[in-house]
Amino acid sequence: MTMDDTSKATRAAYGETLVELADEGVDVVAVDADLAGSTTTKKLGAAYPMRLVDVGIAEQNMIDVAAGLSLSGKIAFTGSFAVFGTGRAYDQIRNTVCYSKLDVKIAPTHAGISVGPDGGSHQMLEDISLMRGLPNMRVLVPSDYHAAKAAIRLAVATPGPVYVRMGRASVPRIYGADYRMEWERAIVLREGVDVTIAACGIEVAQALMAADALAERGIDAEVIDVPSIKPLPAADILASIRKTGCVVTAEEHSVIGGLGAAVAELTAEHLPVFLERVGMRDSFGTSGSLPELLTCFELDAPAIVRAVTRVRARCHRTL
Amino acid sequence: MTMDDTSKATRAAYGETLVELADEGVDVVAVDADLAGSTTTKKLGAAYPMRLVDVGIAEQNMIDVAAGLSLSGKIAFTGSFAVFGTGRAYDQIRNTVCYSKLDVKIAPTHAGISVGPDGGSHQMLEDISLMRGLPNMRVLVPSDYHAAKAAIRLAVATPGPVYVRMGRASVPRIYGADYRMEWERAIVLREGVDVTIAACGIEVAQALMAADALAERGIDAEVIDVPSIKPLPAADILASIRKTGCVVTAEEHSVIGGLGAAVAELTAEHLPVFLERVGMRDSFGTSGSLPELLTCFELDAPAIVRAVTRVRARCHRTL
Amino acid sequence: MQPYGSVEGARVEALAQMEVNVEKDVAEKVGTPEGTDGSERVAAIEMADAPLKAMSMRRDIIAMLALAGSGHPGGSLSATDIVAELYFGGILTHDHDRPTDPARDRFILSKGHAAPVLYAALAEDGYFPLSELSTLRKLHSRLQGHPDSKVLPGVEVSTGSLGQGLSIAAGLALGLMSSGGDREKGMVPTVFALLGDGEIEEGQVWEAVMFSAHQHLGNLVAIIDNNDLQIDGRCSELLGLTGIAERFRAFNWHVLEVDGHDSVALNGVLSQAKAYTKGPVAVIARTVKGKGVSFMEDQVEWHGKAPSADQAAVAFGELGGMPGWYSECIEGGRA
Amino acid sequence: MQPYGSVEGARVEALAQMEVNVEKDVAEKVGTPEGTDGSERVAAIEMADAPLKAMSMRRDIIAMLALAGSGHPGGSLSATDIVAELYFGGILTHDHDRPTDPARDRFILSKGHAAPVLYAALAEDGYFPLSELSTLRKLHSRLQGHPDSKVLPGVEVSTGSLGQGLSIAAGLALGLMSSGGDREKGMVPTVFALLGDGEIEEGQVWEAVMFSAHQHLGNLVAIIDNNDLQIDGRCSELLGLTGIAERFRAFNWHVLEVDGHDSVALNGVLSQAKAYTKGPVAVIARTVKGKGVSFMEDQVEWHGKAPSADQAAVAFGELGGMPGWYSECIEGGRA
Ligand SMILES: Cc1ncc(C[n+]2csc(CCOP(=O)(O)OP(=O)(O)O)c2C)c(N)n1
Ligand SMILES: Cc1ncc(C[n+]2csc(CCOP(=O)(O)OP(=O)(O)O)c2C)c(N)n1
Ligand SMILES: [Mg+2]
Ligand SMILES: [Mg+2]
Repeated sequence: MTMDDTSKATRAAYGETLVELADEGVDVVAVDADLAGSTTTKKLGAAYPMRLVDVGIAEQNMIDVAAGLSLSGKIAFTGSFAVFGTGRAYDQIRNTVCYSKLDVKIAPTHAGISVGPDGGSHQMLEDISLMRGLPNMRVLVPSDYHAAKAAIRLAVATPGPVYVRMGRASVPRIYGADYRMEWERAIVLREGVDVTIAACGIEVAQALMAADALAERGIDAEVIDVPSIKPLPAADILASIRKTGCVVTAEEHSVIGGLGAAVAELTAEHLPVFLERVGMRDSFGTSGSLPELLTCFELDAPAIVRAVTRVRARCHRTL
Repeated sequence: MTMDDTSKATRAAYGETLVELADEGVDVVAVDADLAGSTTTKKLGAAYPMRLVDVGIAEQNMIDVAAGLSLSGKIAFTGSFAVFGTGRAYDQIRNTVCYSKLDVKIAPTHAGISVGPDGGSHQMLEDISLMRGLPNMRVLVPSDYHAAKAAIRLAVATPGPVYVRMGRASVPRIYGADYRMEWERAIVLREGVDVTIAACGIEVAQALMAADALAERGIDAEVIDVPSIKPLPAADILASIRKTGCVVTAEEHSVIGGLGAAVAELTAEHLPVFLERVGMRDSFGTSGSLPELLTCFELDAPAIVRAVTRVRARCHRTL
Repeated sequence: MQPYGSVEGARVEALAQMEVNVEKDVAEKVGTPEGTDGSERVAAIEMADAPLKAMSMRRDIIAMLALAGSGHPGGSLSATDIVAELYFGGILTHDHDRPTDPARDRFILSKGHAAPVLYAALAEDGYFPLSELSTLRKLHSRLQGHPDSKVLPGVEVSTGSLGQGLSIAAGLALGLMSSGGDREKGMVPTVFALLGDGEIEEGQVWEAVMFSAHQHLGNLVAIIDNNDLQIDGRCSELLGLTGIAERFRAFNWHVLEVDGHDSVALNGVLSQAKAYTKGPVAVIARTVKGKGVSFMEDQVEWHGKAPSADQAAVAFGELGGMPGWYSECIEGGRA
Repeated sequence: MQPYGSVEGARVEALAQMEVNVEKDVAEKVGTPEGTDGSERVAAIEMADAPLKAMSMRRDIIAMLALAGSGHPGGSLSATDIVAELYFGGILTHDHDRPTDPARDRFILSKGHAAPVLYAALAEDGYFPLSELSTLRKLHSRLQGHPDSKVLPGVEVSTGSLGQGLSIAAGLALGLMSSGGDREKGMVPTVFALLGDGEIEEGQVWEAVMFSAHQHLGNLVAIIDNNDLQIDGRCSELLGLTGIAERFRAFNWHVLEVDGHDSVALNGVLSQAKAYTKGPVAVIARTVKGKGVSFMEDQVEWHGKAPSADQAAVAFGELGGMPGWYSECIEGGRA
């Protein structure tokens, strides 16, 4: 993991990868809602004017125009900010895209608190939950720029609805350019035996930092990146937990309905263990810088360390 | 529990209770979207024409008009079918009602598969998840007619956003007219020591039937009704599970993000035990009669019995 | 059960009468649509098919709903003549043997609750056996309460949540246009979307309206089933929904108005709409909800209620008899 | 840091010049609004306040954004004269000491990204100290990136998600109307909603438009900040959004058009709109995005970008100086 010149936002991968795909002859189009510059789909429009459709400030129309384009044989990506690109068009995603099982990829950007100063109205913290709850929908949360590129390619390779969650802020580099994402697979970024930290998105970097801090205290944490939130890599997650005996999840999302909830649903069914969920504790975000907000809402590495301490204390009390 | 002349749909309580409240001098209004007859808010309009606002087929406007009415000091209920009354207006509920913390009660009807022949597009199975994930939102799922009346009264007594989930189909009577609902409280409908069955909505009746069937096999199930999905009655649920050692949840909703998920989140944090979730297994509904669908999607009493058998087998294997 | 035997006679009679009327209509009105070459007579005969098929479809609709015990007769019957004209009046280029032929015109039933009218058209055309109509709204049926494109050939996209069809149609029209083909030469398929008048209260419809006009979607036709009824009352009273044509014009659409039950007029207007390539066309079709069944006509309570067997029998009397598949089904049920 | 000293002189000069202009304007145009009794002179003086306050607000906006390092100058500056007229031109009945007075008129900033213009008006009026403007978009500030009614008095409802404000305003107007009071006698508060022109691409706006006309909401005024820019380009080019007045008229609204930067004209039109009781009024205000700062005017890239300190200095030069609270803040920062 390196936070250097190679740090890029996941959204930076969006337009770029679409252009590459179009170059390769894949019939991709993007539909955006007056945010083609922010989401970077404008890059596709610059290279292929006919492949970008800007519907104006009309997210409901955005989703269903994409649905229509997919019916004409294209692979249609949608844009906007995550808060509007999912929540403002939920019924369209549900009743048209998912119910008809269309080749539409819901891929908004600016998810989570990392939109910073825009504040609570713009900080989408329920989108994983919204999308994960939809039948026929698959969900990917890439943790860095290269993972985002891989996620977009995986979405294209997979017929049917896919949600790809991208963010606005630069995030440290975790993967190389050769990274390929797979459905139902978690990536073990650091092996350990004392606790499993399962993270997604920008929290993967925090989890790695937390593991370093924990190592100093003699706690050997296993860090796994879970980009495939749905379908969840049940086998990989359970294998890690079988080894460590307890788990902390970390996500830039509400603790309700996201990765933490998915892992809780999984362990409760197959391997009940103590779980601590690091995430937004059922509150709206607020204006501030990303580092400030990570601390304020207890989403930073120290917060993950504290969660690990708590979960291990519980675990030992029980044993 | 009696399925007789006293069986009524939960939605039957809606308009009726609003009229009672208006009679009592409470400043309630209802905003509906061309479904005032189906939701029964029409009754309020019949008694008090000024208290019912029908905005036509425009669910987004419905929510925000209610928001505006609440700003003028009224307690505003919204209607429509659950699929449209939540999903078509998610962003309005999020960014206006919840973010401003307004006195708006989201109370659509026709939730779940019990709308029957209308089919998958109309069978809302993600609404609990959608509403539970919203900060400042409280969620109530009444299990019979009297519970629905109590839920509406509890919503009125509680400032701020509340979701009340109601259904179209007649359901057996569980409570008397004197029933009062409380936040964060579960109701033990049947005591037992072998397994906890936590249910909500129409599944409470199925759970009671399942408990009868289990009793015949010598399994003593505790059945608790959990109308207060958020805030969740953590103490009550944990107390029951401490006694029984394992839990089955049952809901007319997706297994993702609903009551089952809430209980999984809870137990994973405080008391890891085996949990089986009875609910829609991540699929859309389909046309059919309610009894057919309950069987088809494994939501009926026999399905709960099977889940109990599974969870107890797991539990014992571990011990 | 009612004795249905006598109805059969009435049906034959009514059909005969109708054929006479249709011949008259055609004789009177042929030539109204532009371009009168040698193929005129062929077109006229094709046109004449539509009213006959519409009559069959109305019978199918009543039969389906009576068997299902729930569903939406009012909006299915108001749209019957329109849908019949599209499928049997030579408007839609389509072939039930190749339901996914890329060159086909597309029909999107945005007002998905009128599923029975779509199912009737598809079955009458041969997309699936008429007898399957008896499965409407039943468990495991392909005829879902609202159209499900995953299971039924001929359904372009699932609908049921109002206000979405025009956006889908616009995206599809754009996709077909950009996939090449010369619109001027009629090489690009046309996308027709049928909307309810209550449905256009959904804001999303106006998003699609703005978008389609701006994109000059010359291969898009929106048909508004203007029966002036929704669920809670008259559209004109509930939300002041009048002057629909002016609203579309203010949003830069080409607008045509037509009697939605006049086959010849409909055929002319729909042909014109299809031929218009400069931008999207709105066809405002004045209709009567429940059209064809006296006790349902213009009655708000028949929006979403199935007729009983007795009521169906009365309706069949007015519609020239019951469908063959229905009587077989009833008899099968008796046996 | 730039030396700001010299700017102060320019500011005093500009203010003096402006006062002369305003006096002239008032002298020329007084009497335009209906009803010219003894209070005319008072009204004129009140009116004259607005342009001065608008100038201060523009300075506040630039200062706020420069300190915040992010935010939306373009749409804040295009709306400044409108908001100034509402708060300081005697249009809104309101009192910063009683921000929840039931009798107050309501202002809803539907285009919530223009929060800085609202904060500037509230601070200039005394709802909170001017110095608090320096906290815009900072952690724990009451001045959130988009207005949050939970924390800041004077904000009627939280906004930021476009397209919702008119619906909220309509519900509020209806609630105020039905809560009694005689609209004809001016006893019912008026609800003003300010929308962006790009914002009216949201379908929900048209749902609210249909609803408000039908409900005859005579105490509702929608103001459209018609700067012909959104984020991805010109509204007229991106979605063909022209003829906004005709669109509202086709939806049965009373429409007034005005130069959104002409204080006297604005005052007349807003007074007229408030006085109109037969139904909702749309005020289409022709504006220039970024108005008042030469390098921002009509430039799409200044929609959502904060000026650097240097750019702010240039802007202050054009706006007659920097705000006192800003220079204190800068100096505080230096110390
Ligand atoms: C988004 C949405 N809201 C509400 C409904 C419930 N609903 C079904 S039909 C209908 C009335 C439709 O009226 P109209 O569009 O005029 O149809 P028609 O008269 O042709 O039947 C309503 C409100 C729905 N299906 N979808
Ligand atoms: C529902 C929603 N979609 C998208 C956005 C992102 N957004 C913020 S401002 C803006 C452009 C607004 O243009 P306009 O309404 O013309 O505002 P103005 O020109 O006055 O700034 C957009 C798309 C949003 N805030 N809300
Ligand atoms: Mg209608
Ligand atoms: Mg603008």
